[in-house]
Amino acid sequence: MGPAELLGVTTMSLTAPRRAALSEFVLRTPAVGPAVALVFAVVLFSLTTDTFLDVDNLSLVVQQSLVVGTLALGQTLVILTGGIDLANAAACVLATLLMAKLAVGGTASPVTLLAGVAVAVAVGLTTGGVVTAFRLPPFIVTLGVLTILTAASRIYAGGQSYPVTDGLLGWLGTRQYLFGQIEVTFGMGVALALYLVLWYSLTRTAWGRHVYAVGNDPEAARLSGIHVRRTLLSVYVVAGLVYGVAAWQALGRVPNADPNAFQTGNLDSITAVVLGGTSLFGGRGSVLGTLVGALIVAVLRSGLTQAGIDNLYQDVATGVLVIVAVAVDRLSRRRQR
Amino acid sequence: MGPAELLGVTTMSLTAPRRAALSEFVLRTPAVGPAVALVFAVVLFSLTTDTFLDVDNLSLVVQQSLVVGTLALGQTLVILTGGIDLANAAACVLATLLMAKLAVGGTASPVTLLAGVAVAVAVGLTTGGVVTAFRLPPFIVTLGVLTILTAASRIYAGGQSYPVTDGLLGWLGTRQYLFGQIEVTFGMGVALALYLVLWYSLTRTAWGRHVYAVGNDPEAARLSGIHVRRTLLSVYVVAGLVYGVAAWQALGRVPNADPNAFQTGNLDSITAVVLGGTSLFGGRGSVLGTLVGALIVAVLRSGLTQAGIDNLYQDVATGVLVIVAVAVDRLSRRRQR
Amino acid sequence: MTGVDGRDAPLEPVLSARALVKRFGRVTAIDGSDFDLMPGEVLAVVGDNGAGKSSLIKALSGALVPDEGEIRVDGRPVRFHGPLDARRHGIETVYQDLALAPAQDVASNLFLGRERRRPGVLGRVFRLLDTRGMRAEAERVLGELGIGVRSMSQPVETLSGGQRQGVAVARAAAFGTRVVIMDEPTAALGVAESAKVLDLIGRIRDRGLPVVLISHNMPHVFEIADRIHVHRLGRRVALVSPAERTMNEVVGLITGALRVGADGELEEVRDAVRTGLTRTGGGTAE
Amino acid sequence: MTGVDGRDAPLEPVLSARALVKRFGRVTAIDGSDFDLMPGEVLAVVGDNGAGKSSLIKALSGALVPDEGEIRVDGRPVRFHGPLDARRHGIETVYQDLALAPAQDVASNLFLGRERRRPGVLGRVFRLLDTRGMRAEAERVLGELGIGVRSMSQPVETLSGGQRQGVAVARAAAFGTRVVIMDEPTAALGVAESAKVLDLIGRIRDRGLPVVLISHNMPHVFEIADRIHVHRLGRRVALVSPAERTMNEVVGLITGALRVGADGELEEVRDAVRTGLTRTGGGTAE
Amino acid sequence: GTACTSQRTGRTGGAGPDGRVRIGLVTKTDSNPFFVALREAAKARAAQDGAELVALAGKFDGDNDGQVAALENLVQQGVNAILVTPSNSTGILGAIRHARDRGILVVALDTETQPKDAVDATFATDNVEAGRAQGRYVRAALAGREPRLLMLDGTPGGTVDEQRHRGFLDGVGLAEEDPRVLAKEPTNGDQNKAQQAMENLLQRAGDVNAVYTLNEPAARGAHAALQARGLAAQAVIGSIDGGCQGVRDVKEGKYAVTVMQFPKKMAEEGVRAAVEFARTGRKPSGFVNTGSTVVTDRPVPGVDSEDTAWGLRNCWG
Ligand SMILES: Nc1ncnc2c1ncn2[C@@H]1O[C@H](COP(=O)(O)OP(=O)(O)OP(=O)(O)O)[C@@H](O)[C@H]1O
Ligand SMILES: Nc1ncnc2c1ncn2[C@@H]1O[C@H](COP(=O)(O)OP(=O)(O)OP(=O)(O)O)[C@@H](O)[C@H]1O
Ligand SMILES: OC[C@H]1O[C@](O)(CO)[C@@H](O)[C@@H]1O
Ligand SMILES: [Mg+2]
Ligand SMILES: [Mg+2]
Repeated sequence: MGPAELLGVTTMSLTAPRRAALSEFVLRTPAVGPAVALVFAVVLFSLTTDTFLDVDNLSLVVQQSLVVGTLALGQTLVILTGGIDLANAAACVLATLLMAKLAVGGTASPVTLLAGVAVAVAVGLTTGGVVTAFRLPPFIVTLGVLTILTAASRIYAGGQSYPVTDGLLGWLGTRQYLFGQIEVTFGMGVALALYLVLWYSLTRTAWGRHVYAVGNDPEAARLSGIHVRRTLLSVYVVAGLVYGVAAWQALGRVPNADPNAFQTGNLDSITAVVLGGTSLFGGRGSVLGTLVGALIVAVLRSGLTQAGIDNLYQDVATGVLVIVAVAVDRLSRRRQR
Repeated sequence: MGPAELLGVTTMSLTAPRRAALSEFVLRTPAVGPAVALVFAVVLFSLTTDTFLDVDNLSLVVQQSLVVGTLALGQTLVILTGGIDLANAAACVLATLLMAKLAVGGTASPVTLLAGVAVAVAVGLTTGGVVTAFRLPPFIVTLGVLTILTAASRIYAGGQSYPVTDGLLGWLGTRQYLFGQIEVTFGMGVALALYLVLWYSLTRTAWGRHVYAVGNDPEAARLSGIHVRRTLLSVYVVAGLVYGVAAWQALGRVPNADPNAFQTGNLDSITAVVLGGTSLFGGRGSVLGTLVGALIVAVLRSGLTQAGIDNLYQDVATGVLVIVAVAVDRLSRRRQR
Repeated sequence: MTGVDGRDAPLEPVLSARALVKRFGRVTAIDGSDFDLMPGEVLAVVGDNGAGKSSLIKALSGALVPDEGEIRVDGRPVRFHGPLDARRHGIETVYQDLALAPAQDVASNLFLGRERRRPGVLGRVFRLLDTRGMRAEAERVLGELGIGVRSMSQPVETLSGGQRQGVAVARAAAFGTRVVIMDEPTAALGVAESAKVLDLIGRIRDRGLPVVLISHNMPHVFEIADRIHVHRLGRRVALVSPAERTMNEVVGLITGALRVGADGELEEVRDAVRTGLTRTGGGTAE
Repeated sequence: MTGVDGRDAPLEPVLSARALVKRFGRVTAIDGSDFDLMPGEVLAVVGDNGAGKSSLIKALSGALVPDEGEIRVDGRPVRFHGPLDARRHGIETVYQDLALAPAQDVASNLFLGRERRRPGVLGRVFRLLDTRGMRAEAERVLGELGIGVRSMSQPVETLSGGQRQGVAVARAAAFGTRVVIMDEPTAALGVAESAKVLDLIGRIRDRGLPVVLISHNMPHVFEIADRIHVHRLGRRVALVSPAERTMNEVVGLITGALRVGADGELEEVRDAVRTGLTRTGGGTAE
Repeated sequence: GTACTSQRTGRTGGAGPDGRVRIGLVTKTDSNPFFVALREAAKARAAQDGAELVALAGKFDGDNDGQVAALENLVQQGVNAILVTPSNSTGILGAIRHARDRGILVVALDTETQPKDAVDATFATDNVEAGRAQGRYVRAALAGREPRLLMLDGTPGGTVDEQRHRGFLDGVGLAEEDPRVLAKEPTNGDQNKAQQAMENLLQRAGDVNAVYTLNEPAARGAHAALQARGLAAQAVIGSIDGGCQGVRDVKEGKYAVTVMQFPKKMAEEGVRAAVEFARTGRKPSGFVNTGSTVVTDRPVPGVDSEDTAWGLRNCWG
């Protein structure tokens, strides 16, 4: 008899440890379910089309997911706190416009880049400030901010879009070949780095634990002595920073700042987050899930196109497959219960 | 000493009953805050423009809110259960198309109407079925359904829109004059009746209590012996029915079935619900709040136009005012705490 | 496997279970447990924190579906897929987590899932709830428990811990028709209120309904229970009569300092005795 | 207004309050209550369900901002705008609702809001948490309380009621530096575990820290408390010494059957006596 | 009944009480540069004529409901005339009738209503003709090669989109179902969507040599995708709009041709007609073609065109 039991401790017997360990891993790692769905989709399209499993095509899929994937990263933070950000893409678009217009005006490109990121951060600060100061529902605040920013971008752009020729602003689109074969862009590297940094921050630092706690049960977090408002504010600011980087990504991908762009970026990014297994009620989820979630949609689009399916039927198939993807996730978890 | 105290009951002393009663009323009635904001907006525009406070104009504002207001009614039900419905407007659009195409094909109009409502109910049944059978997040399921329905409508419409001439289908748009002055439409009457019926069902029947309980704490509801799945399913079906009526409203307002219509109807209806004080976390809110929420946006649009403000600046003002409206609501509650 | 001690039961148990198992990942919360509830008795279930008591009664009330084992009601095997199935058999439960809808008021919670409608057309056709009737009834039931709640329309999330527990207890007491299960119903209650709940349990028994009472309060258990089911490490390790055993002995069984020997008598577990566990446990149990 | 009984306090109270008031709509949860906690003492706060005990200690720990009245720490007036303000004064609290983050694991909850970082660059620059160190420490603290939790990485929502309470108690005990407040810390605990918590309270007092203990368990109160603050209808109605009063008398004060007279002695409240309340209350208190 | 309402609040021409002419403009969106140019031109012209102009718009291309509400609110505000670019050529009819019943002049810009006489007059590009010109150019530029065509459309069901699409196929000499039409994708006239659609199409149809785009943002997206695959040289991209950026793109060789429209003309004609109506009660009528011009630096036989130098002088936005 161990000391724990001597002290009146009840330890439960361990049974079937191998199966159980796997099930615990699945249950604890929200990204596993979506990852299975992703792999499933990739295998499906590889078998049904010749062109899908092609280094070029896979690279393209990743490039197509970069902007939404980056927006979704910031969105994940906000959703983890129990909020939602409808204005993320609008902040990103405003930042691209600012950068492009400054560049046209001849401002030095590092300054331009900083200004773009700064405006996204400022939006985050304002949003977070209003949300925390008045304890308003983030849905309404970011909806208001979305409306304002969209109009502001249009007024600021004056009905034009601005092609970007500056090297630094377009730098993330630069292509490189790994092993002389695999096409990668600097944007991919930056996105990956951002994901890793935020994964680390969320899982390995006190700040991350506070973010989860605030989303999980705000009152418990407050009573536990967490600076709830400060944590919330920091989340909106960090998310703003991420949206600033998304703006840089956007110019790398399409070197043209357009007030019209990414009108469905908010919904697309929320979709990636939810597909990635993060709960809209806050406190549960992971950025790795979001990464997978962002890729799933692009994989479906690309695969269905390769399969020669017309746009409207692609939509039907995408709708079905998105539901199937989460259902697979859910079923794989339920069996383990 | 009353019998309660004799039994060891602790009753709290009552202080400042008048003020307290008011505060309790405000706290318990989620629609009061938004209603204050609405009245405030109406007064503001009445003072700043000549044309806003005009029976005709007020009637117009109501007519403009009818479709979104009806969509928002169904949305309220879904949100009260802790869900969200991204496909409501898409279901409504599909129903309008079905009705219009059947009418063109010569089907008798009552049948046509029933078919349109039936398709919306069928969508609700499917959505609810998938949500409850696999316990999937409604966000993803309705997103998938949205994608599918939008594509289906376009395929079905074959790139056309269908003008409606049928009397019954357009009947809700029929204008009447009350006291020879006030322009009302049958659509207003139907919307009002729907709101009243659902207000009654939510607050005065067991079903309504179950809806709130399921959204408030699903596990507690389950343990309390509520048929959680059956309740959820019924909510999606009733919501579908309401969207069917919204389709009828839409044809009354614009007798033309158009696959491109109401693309922002989902977000607009969610906005009305949230502006009306219903919580996106479920279990708290009211349909009366939604009614007010739906009117607020139309009032802002109309008032700003009367004031001669251009669209883009209207957007900026609307964004600000929406945030202010909920902030006013929140502040009025906080003081009472 | 389980040592049963005390009088033999000639009657058919109202509710019983054999070899129940429930695993959560690597934790086995119920590890082959048996259970028997006799007609008209108050059965106390006692055990360490984490012993698996709540998991056991959740299985018995349908809140949790066991992986293995059998449950019988009046001797007939049943399968509960949810709490509703158990409720249909007249089994009513107060869960440790209370299972209340926080935003709803006291009366709504009390009648949640079995609301009363107005008589006549209003109720039959218009499904109109008898709100006033339910409030009055709620007031009466809570008054009986000595739980002072200012207004039946106060949301339960604004109630004190004890008031909330009172609501949950009142609910089960009012609606049980065959078995009432209470998981630590007096944990948050004051002295007078606890006494009223014990009175209530007595009255339920007087109505002929058996009651399962989970409690850590030995004086309460010894005051009201007819038999005591001792749970340890996920299973029943003893079934004793309070008339024949002392609190100290029961505490010893709970902590594992004592066990039921092959002869049905209690014997000391050597290692445990050396740590003086019974002394610590016994000291506060009286 | 409040009858104070027992030894006089020559020292300055560590934590005190005068004429606190807190209203929620029409309910007055704190109705002009006083409070005094002396250095190094264990002060029990007792009272009926809904008497306002939790509200009082929430005000003292910053979780609730009172409408009126004054709070002092070491004689200096303070204003707490949130629990953090109280925590900065070294006041650590176990709330009745536990205040845990359900989806997070045991170790995270134990260190929530004051996580430990790795030493050196990893901690200072990379803010890397000392996850393993915190787990080990969590295991140690919970072991000390006799709370068996299988794994420190188990989310608290999957813990048993008692295990969860153990986590909350361990947290407050580990971090209090000036005052530790515990709102019904043993309500969900078993006999042995409760005894360990009482031991723990004793050890905290031995470290020189005063402890506020809210409890409905009279034997526990009489075992550990130096003084007893009796709360009724939102205010302190008596402050007695367990050495000088019986459990019956304290229960009488709680229920209102007794009161502190003008001369500082207890007197019967006539109406209450006639209903025989003290008998019911007293009957179960022992 | 509507007839009696028009009497109640009816107005026939005539400036407002303060003597100012009020005009409402309702565009499809206020994000598309084309409509911004149109709006700005209308504002400028109105200011010049001493009129007041309120500019409203739908929320997205296709937002009929938003346009209907905008028209209603303008009527309520008491404008003399409304200029509208209908998102839905039939859905808007009720709101137009409502306005005209109250004596308000309604003029369609850019896009026709169906039927055309639902409005007092229309000032617009002949979009079938513009599409046909693009198609004829592309066919000629292929210089005898068999077309392998990808079509980047706008919003499904849009009148303008449908007219250009039809005109293009006619000009290029292909039927709707011709196998040489490899694929059609909606882009909503959005550069990002167009690029993504093109990228995915190229993945299965790498041998494309002709691209139809309904407007210039779509053409830019198509070019970026082709460029990234190194296929820009093999495909002839055609477009429509004639924004200054589009003309520069043609000059830089991003796409071969664009067909210029004249939004300023539409706006100015519209405002002029509105002001004249308010002052004199005289109404314009019928369809006024504001014209379209093929702009390219590589002229082909059989298609009249201007070069980009001319284009830059005449472009909008
Ligand atoms: N937010 C609130 N809104 C309304 N009433 C409240 C609120 N919080 C507490 N109350 C009321 O204040 C009174 C005191 O509650 P409190 O929780 O302080 O009691 P308590 O003495 O801790 O009781 P218990 O022993 O049951 O825990 C109760 O009647 C309760 O219903
Ligand atoms: N969903 C779950 N996932 C993982 N472990 C669980 C889950 N539910 C219960 N457990 C574990 O099962 C064991 C038994 O828990 P249970 O709640 O039945 O104990 P209990 O005897 O009621 O304890 P207490 O007296 O503290 O209420 C505990 O170790 C607990 O951590
Ligand atoms: O989306 C179609 C619209 O886009 C334009 O071509 C401008 O870019 C308009 O002429 C047309 O109405
Ligand atoms: Mg338990
Ligand atoms: Mg309390």
